[in-house]
Amino acid sequence: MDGSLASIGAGLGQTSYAQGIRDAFQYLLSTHSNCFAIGQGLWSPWYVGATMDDLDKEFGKDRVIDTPVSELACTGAALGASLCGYRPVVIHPRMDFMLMATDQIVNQAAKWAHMLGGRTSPAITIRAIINRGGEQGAQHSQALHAWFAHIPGLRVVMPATAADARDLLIASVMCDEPVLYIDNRWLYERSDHLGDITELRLEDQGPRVLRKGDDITLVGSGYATWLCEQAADELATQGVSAEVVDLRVINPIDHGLVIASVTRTGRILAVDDGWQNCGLAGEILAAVAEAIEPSSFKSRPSRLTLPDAPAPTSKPLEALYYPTVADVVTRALSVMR
Amino acid sequence: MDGSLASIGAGLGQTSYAQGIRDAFQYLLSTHSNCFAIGQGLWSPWYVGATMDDLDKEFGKDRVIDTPVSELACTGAALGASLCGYRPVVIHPRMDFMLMATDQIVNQAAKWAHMLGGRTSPAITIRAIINRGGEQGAQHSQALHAWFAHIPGLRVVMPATAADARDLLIASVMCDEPVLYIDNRWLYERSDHLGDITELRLEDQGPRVLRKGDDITLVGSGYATWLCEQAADELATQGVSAEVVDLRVINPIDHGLVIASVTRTGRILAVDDGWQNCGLAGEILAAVAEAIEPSSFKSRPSRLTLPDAPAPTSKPLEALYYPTVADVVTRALSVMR
Amino acid sequence: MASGRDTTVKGLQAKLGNLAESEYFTPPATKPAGPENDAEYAVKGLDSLADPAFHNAPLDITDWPHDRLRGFLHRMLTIRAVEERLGELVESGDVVCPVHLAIGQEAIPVAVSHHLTPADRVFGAHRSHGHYLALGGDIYQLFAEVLGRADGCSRGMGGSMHLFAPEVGFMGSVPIVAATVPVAVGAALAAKMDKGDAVAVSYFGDGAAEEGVVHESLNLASQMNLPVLFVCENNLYASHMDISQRQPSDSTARFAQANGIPHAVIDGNDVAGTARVAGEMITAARNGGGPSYLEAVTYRWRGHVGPDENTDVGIRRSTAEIAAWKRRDPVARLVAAMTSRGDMSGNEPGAMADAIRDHVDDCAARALEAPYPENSALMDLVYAGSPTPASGGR
Amino acid sequence: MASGRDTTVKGLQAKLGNLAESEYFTPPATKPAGPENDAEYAVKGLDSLADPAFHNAPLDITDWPHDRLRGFLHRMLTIRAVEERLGELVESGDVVCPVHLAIGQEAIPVAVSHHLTPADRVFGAHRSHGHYLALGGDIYQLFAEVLGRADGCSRGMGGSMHLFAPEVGFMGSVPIVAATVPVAVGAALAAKMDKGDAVAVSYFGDGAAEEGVVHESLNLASQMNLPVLFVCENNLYASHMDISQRQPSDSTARFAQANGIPHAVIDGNDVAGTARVAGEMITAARNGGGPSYLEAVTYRWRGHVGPDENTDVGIRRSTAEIAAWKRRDPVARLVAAMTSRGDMSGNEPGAMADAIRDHVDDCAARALEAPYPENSALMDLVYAGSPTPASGGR
Ligand SMILES: Cc1ncc(C[n+]2csc(CCOP(=O)(O)OP(=O)(O)O)c2C)c(N)n1
Ligand SMILES: Cc1ncc(C[n+]2csc(CCOP(=O)(O)OP(=O)(O)O)c2C)c(N)n1
Ligand SMILES: [Mg+2]
Ligand SMILES: [Mg+2]
Repeated sequence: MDGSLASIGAGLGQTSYAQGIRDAFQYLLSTHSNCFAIGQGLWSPWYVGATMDDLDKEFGKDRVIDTPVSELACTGAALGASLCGYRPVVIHPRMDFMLMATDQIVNQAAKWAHMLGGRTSPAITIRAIINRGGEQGAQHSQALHAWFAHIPGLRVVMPATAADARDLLIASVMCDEPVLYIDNRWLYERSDHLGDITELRLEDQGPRVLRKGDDITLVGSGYATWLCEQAADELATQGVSAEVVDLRVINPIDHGLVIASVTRTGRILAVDDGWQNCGLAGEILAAVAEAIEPSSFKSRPSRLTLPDAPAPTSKPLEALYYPTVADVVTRALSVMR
Repeated sequence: MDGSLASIGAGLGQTSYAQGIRDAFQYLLSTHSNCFAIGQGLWSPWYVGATMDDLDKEFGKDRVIDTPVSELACTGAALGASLCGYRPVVIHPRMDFMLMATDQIVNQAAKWAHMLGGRTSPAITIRAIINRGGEQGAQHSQALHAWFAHIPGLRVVMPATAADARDLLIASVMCDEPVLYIDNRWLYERSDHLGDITELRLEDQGPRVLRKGDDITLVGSGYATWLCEQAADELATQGVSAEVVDLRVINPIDHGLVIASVTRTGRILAVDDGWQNCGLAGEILAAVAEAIEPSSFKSRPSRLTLPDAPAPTSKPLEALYYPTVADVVTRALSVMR
Repeated sequence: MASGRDTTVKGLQAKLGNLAESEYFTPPATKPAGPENDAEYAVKGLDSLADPAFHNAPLDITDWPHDRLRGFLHRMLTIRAVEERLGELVESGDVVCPVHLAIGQEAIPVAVSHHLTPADRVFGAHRSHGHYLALGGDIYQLFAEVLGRADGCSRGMGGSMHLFAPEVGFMGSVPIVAATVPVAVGAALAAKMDKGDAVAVSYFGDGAAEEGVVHESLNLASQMNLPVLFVCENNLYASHMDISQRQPSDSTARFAQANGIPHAVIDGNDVAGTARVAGEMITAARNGGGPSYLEAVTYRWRGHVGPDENTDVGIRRSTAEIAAWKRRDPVARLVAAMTSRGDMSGNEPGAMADAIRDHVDDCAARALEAPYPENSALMDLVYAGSPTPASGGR
Repeated sequence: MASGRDTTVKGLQAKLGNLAESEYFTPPATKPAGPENDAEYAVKGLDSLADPAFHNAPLDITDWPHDRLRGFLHRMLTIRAVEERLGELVESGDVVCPVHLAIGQEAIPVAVSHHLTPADRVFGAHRSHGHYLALGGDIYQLFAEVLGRADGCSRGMGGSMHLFAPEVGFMGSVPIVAATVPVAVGAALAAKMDKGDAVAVSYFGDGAAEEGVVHESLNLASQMNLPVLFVCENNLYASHMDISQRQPSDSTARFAQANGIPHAVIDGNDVAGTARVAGEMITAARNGGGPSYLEAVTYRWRGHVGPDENTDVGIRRSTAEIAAWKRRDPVARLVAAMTSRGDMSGNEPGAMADAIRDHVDDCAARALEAPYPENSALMDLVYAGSPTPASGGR
């Protein structure tokens, strides 16, 4: 398992992904009086990692609100506040728990603007944390980003870097539409030099090339992007020049950059740490297959995903379950033949 | 819109899709004393179309149970009964309402066997009805089969024909695992000559070729299969020989037949009346692209889906929203070039 | 009332008085289960409020000035006329979308809305024409919406079940049962954060009370002391199901009680009485008193959806039951009271109704001629804040 | 009791006695909101049951025979020894999966399980070692499960939060809060359909009561008169949150009251008293009396997850509070009562505890040596009834 990113921990002047999230909250709560945070664990020293430490003390328990164990009502309440001029972030410490709130996310937030003729603005941000590994098992390990990317009207954002963790959270909250912002605890130690905060327009954000390369295009989002980056480094030592595309925003999805890259490399491996059937990796492959002439492919497109099984708890099975950098390298080499 | 199938209504000795469902319930309740039905609308003359008419009178309100407006608890209760030797069918008259029960379907039913070491059998069948059109709008029109096909441990079944409506329902209920059975009201009038009932093993069921053809493979499930069949008839008149594959079971999904067909035809159009991003049509294209050498494709794979928008209500927009037979024909012709 | 209610555990306990004498105090508080001892576990029911043989006399309108009552009557007649016209349009096939009529239930939103301003935030559900119209929502825009026209209050994108009129404080209705209840709680949270005196109102039905989210919402509102009025329009049915087929009591106020929320169970076909109680509750909310729960008992004359009477469902619904409830008509009872007090002459109500119907017919006729939305609305409104290309389709 | 309870609306109303005198009877039942009148909306609280200064005397064991109490003590000591050992294994790093300890709460499942047979259907949640062990669940298999070994009660596929032992009636525990509550209701529905006398038991916490599904489940169980015992282990915390930060009252039995379900609020650290009340409720359920709700007040000595005490959370949790609660120790109070009645000599309890600890240590040691599941389990168990190829992965 690749649970630890200690190897790329914070150097001098670097900011971690977790700290980036906290910086974003700090910025939003300081500069936007209509922003508030609500969710389970916000008054806890350990519930949401280090991403919200002491924000309740800094900004008051009226703006950093911990809640009863009522995911559905709390999400609905955040939606209601967003319709009245606020920019709430509702936090679900595990995506699995957020399934209790499916109705408010999928039937409500995603649809209110469209079905009310665009006259209302559900400017709610829903923060879902992927919190897996550690033998937590099937109900505490899910990465269901593909699910939510399937829902029109819901923007879905998956930061892979510390900079994006901060900047895309701010962009999500400043966006007038409902956004699902998904962070992954396996990335919390990942660090970067971060520039000053500027408010990005989320609607202008899309996929980005993180490593240039000519032989194969590796596509990921969130933690899978990190896997691709590490794999690209390893592949380079083996003489394979891999381009890495980080999707960043998976709904609405803009396939242009990936298509352009594969048009050039002729090879694609989509990596996803979600499930395969009707998942995100399949979406990428389908889009590429639809857009590029068969004759331009140098080999068959490929995808590497979780096995289609619930997360196990037992140590050896857990190790078997999660894709690793080595798995990405091996698969990329097989795409290269 | 293709809401009406009156053109292929019941002829002499034919059984409709809706009647096929009712026949399945009749059979199950008569021959299996541990089977029962529970859900909203079961004591109503109009709630679930004609698929359950008077079953409560025939088998008693103890075995055909109407419920409070509590989707989550009722689904959980069906799961609980299934763990104690029963074979319940829990009915959700609209898939949209079923989202209230997401936790019990996705976190519970789909995972109990795996996470309890295979020692328990959640032999629950969840029946979700796709009930769309008629200007019902965004919260009363969803077809979220791709969502549930994404969940390991949950078998997902989508009958397209009257025979399958009956036989796959029986197979679902007799299966020892959780099954989501999805029927579509737009198919209720579709009719067939049905043979005698034999209990099929659901785990042996998979895709089926409904029309043989050589030029292009059309793939669908549920109502999309019917679109493909009608389109194939029309294409035949234009000299195009289309093969139609009906997926029938979309999780776990067996791509073998589609791959074999496209290997032969060299062309594929996947049709789905669900959304595109991370949807079922993309899954089909991805599987085909992964499995077949680029050089074997005669043209780019293609998919035709709902636009990625919530369902509108207004008449002209609704007409624009749902794919029609003509759309399938047009797209297939463009794949043919 | 300045300090608001004390909703802490200690505060609530203090209100209980002498807990030492309570059965809850001395453990083990052995309470044998069984019919002999059931009385102590019983929950209250509606009793005569659910029985149309009672509460059908003219209203007690003492203290209500003439013009206020005329206003109530005008709004109730408007709702009824609009809904009757909508029923006709369903029958004629002009209206296709599902239409849930609240004929017979007009008094409740009229009474509640009397105390509201456009700064308040009102949420409805599938049966919300009355909620919208009682606030003064535009009649023409309602017809246009139900007909799917671009002039509709939701630009023709929602139909009957998705109404929106922020200019009068109507912040949205949607047909997923109970979905707007937590949304209204959030609007109340926003109001509290605003530090103004706006309130939120959540309309829902007796069936909605079976959805877990209502209970989560009651707890949240109580715990956070939010300015929200829960209005349960208890019409004894959820679609085809009689309340006795769904709940062990026919009164839902017990859920407010369980959450420490002030509540009242009233005759929802008495516009004056309903307005009196709603007014006290809304005033309390404006003054920091937190949530209240108003259970207003009523009855829908038509079936669950469409103009049909649905006499084929439930366990007691019948032509006779409907006829009995028509004798508890909220409109007729107000008219009777006003006429007998001399507020109105014999033919005034009829004339008022005629004028309203003329106006309503005119709105409907114009709406039938209104244009549909542009095709581009389908994709442009998915990300309404900033049109962004979406995928799929042809 | 032969005929069961009458749970119809009419039946419940009949139990209310003279409804004509009730405030619910005569509308408009104007109930002004505001602090002056809050008493009538107040909900009951736990009062002294939540205060560790009370209820820490030796138990009242009159009527309980010696060997029954010895059995209780043995089970409680077993639970405590197993959980303490598990805490050590967490600290040593041998156990990785999340482990929620119920040390201090042992009396409740021991008392409830006393009345159960393997034909009954018990469901737990994330903190369920005690529920499993109190039924006689195998100790070695529990350690093996927590360690992810193939000999585990769930074949090593679930860890601490997913236990299963149908041979003793334990039908499953999972960590999604409140998820097993409706599942237990369904098991009760199955029991009722079986027409036997089995009952279902649903253990859940005070935090779970905030999930809407619990309220849906209470309604369903009440409406269908199902043989289910709801056991709310109220330990005053949900993770880091004190109950007063989450609910307007610290007693959850008000939700049972709202659903017409017989209920009791008791000292959950009194094994004898808890067993008495649980017995009456279970007997009622077996005899067609339907659901009951037992709120057992207790306290967990350790933090939310793992062996730490979590004195850094909530609003009153502290070393002092924990020490005070340890004086309401369910084990020590039983031992004190038995010793003072002469049921046990001074060193007997210690000897019993030593023997138990030896056995527990032995089980743990064996489990540490047990093999992990085969790799094939990962995919073979997805469709356990009939292995079917699944996709994905490498
Ligand atoms: C979540 C959900 N479940 C079921 C339905 C179907 N449904 C529509 S209205 C209704 C009954 C609601 O009853 P009630 O809340 O009493 O409102 P009323 O219709 O009586 O005004 C039901 C079950 C739905 N729309 N949403
Ligand atoms: C649906 C869901 N939401 C949140 C959580 C996180 N969580 C785990 S245990 C817990 C607290 C439960 O409190 P309570 O029900 O009182 O049980 P206790 O831990 O006190 O035994 C929470 C919030 C979860 N597991 N599932
Ligand atoms: Mg109703
Ligand atoms: Mg607790």
